[in-house]
Amino acid sequence: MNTAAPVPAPASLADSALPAGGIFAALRWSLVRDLKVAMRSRSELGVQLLFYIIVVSLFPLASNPERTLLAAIGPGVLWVAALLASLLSLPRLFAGDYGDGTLEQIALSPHPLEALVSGKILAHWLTAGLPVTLLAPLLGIQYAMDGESLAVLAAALLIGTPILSLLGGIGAALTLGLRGGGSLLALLILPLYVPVLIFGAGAVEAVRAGLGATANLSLLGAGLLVAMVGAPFAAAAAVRIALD
Amino acid sequence: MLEAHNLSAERGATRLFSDLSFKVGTGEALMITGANGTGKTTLLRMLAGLSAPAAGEIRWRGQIVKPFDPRLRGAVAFAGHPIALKDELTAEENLAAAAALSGEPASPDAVRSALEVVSLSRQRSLPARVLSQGQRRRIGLARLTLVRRVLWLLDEPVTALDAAGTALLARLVGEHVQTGGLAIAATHTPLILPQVRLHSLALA
Amino acid sequence: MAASNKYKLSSPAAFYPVAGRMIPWFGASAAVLAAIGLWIGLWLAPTDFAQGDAYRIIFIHVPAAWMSMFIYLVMAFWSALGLGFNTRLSAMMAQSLAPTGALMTLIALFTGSLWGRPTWGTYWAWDARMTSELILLFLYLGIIALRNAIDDPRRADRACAVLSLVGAINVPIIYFSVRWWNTLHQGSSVSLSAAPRMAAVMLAGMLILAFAAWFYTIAVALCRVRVIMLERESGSGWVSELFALNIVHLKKA
Amino acid sequence: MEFLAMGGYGYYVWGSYGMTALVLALELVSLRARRGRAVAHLRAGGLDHPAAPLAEVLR
Repeated sequence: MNTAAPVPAPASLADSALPAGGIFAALRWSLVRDLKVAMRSRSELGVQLLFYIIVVSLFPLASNPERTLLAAIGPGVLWVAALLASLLSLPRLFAGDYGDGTLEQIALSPHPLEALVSGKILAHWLTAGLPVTLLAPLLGIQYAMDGESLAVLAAALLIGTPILSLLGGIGAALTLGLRGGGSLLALLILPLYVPVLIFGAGAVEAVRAGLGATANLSLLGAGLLVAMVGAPFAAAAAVRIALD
Repeated sequence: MLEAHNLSAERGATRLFSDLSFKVGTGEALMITGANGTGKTTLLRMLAGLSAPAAGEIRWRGQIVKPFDPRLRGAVAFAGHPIALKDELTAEENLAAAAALSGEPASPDAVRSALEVVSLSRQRSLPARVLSQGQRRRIGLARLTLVRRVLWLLDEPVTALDAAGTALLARLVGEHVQTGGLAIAATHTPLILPQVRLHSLALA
Repeated sequence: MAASNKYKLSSPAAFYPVAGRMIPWFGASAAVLAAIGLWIGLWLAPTDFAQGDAYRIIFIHVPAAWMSMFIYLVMAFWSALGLGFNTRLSAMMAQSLAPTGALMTLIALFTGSLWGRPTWGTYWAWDARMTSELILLFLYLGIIALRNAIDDPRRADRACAVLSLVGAINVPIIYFSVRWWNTLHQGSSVSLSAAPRMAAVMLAGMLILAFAAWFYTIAVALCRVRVIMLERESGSGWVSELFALNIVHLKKA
Repeated sequence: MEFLAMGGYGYYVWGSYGMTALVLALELVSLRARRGRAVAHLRAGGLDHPAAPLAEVLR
């Protein structure tokens, strides 16, 4: 029928050695794979970005679009909408893999699960957080925000949205396969988003009040570093718990 | 050498099985049979290190292994239910990803020859979404030949396979076991494995 | 293996009777301390010249606020123990504390707003501490919701443990960021901490009531952990043995 | 009765203490009810699903 099957010499890896390339190979694997999968369903990304635009455009309709009022609520609206957009796209992080059985293979890989999860979270940020960060200043113009606050808004979002993906990753893993996953995820994660919201929106407020946003941005930066170190471990633990 | 000592498992408050002990040495295969809901899949997932037993312990090469133990992760190839394929990726991309995930990236022609073994080379660049259950099961087999692992854990490997597929499965498992591998399968229809020391375990 | 650790306190079977014996002691001391505390708060403490008698609400509000934070940390402690050593009992202790912690937060919130009405003229003034209490309530409700969403007790224990540990790390960050946000916008004029200067008798009243609340929490948590054991260990021998005895006893009476 | 008036703030003070007592009482009552359900469930043989045949349960 076909040539004799190549008889695989059953060599197993040295018992607990990390495979070649260590954590960066693992991070790159899940990053590239998740981006490829995301690109194959690009329309879904577009819809989630549209969600952000629509939510932001709703608020002026709900209040009188008088410029000074809009400028005052602008940062808050753009930030809360960024939180909701991140929340909306979190199920994509693990639920697909959980459903089709690939999450088991990822958890059973000799590569460290923490690095594989970090790659997935980075892919989520690139497809959800980054587009929102690039879009927010454009929408800020709708809110009569001046150039300087738009710049600070973009900077705060650039530092803040990765934290949203990192914390969100923990919540997404905890609620894998549960009933009412979406709203449960919101209840679990939004309280943890509060500090990011406060310092993120606060940065723009501080600039408008002339205080300068360095304090807020540096606190956000510190938050990002802590989240980058801690969140992958919590998310990996949550994945293992979900697979039990 | 994989040993299980008085394993027991629970689902909710009901006990699935208890005090289960068996040994599988290199060059041996174990067929686990039993009606639905007797815990075949639960047992396989425990051996793979995905879930912890309610009681008892599992030893791999003489050492006790806990869930997600690195030693076990380096040695196990787990073919569970459903087959781990991303619908968006093509058959070739799925296999290449699986090989890289296993820590030993495979060259494109190694992937192609693996697909050839399971006679799916024509479907090489089709997204997994459009493949039939039988074809997806064959990609699972191709992954077993590509990702070299000592311990094969197969959950209902025969489902959706046609006669040729089942014969191919039996041949691959036979060759794997004869060249010093181990294989444990949970299955309803027993696999005919010539010249292989076969144990069987029925879960009541 | 099961018989030997039956008498080790960490096994539910051994802990069930021990908890049963401790409950009346904690319940009684909670009642006594509460009586003393209330007597101080409502009778002994002098009327405050600025807020009149409205300030007496702090004798309930402040201990409840302390307890809501303290119970969360104790819950995180038991969760860490349960996650680290895989002991079912510590996970059950964490599970038994969550509802009482949420209730303490609720008490802190509505006593705070009832106290805010006469002092600032509104039931809710986005005061730093009250806002943080509100977020703490969401954290509690998140854990309780996650607990109810997962059927398998083992996964529920471990998932809630991870969530309460992540939450415990975030609680100080939330309190700091809310305080920062509050001072940035309202300054410290509108803040609950502008309570009247702390006469010794008031501090004593609050401390006594805080301990009363703590003993109450222990008593309720022990009661609840026993019920959780009955719910979860119904399969194991010691529960049916426990109730088989009761049934026989009932028949004889 | 001056004690009850609480210097005119009676509504707020007694409101707070009353609500607290109510909430704690509710917690104790619900705990007792939960224990009752658990014990009844055990007495009924401790099966997860009711022992009665499904038809009877669905009626």
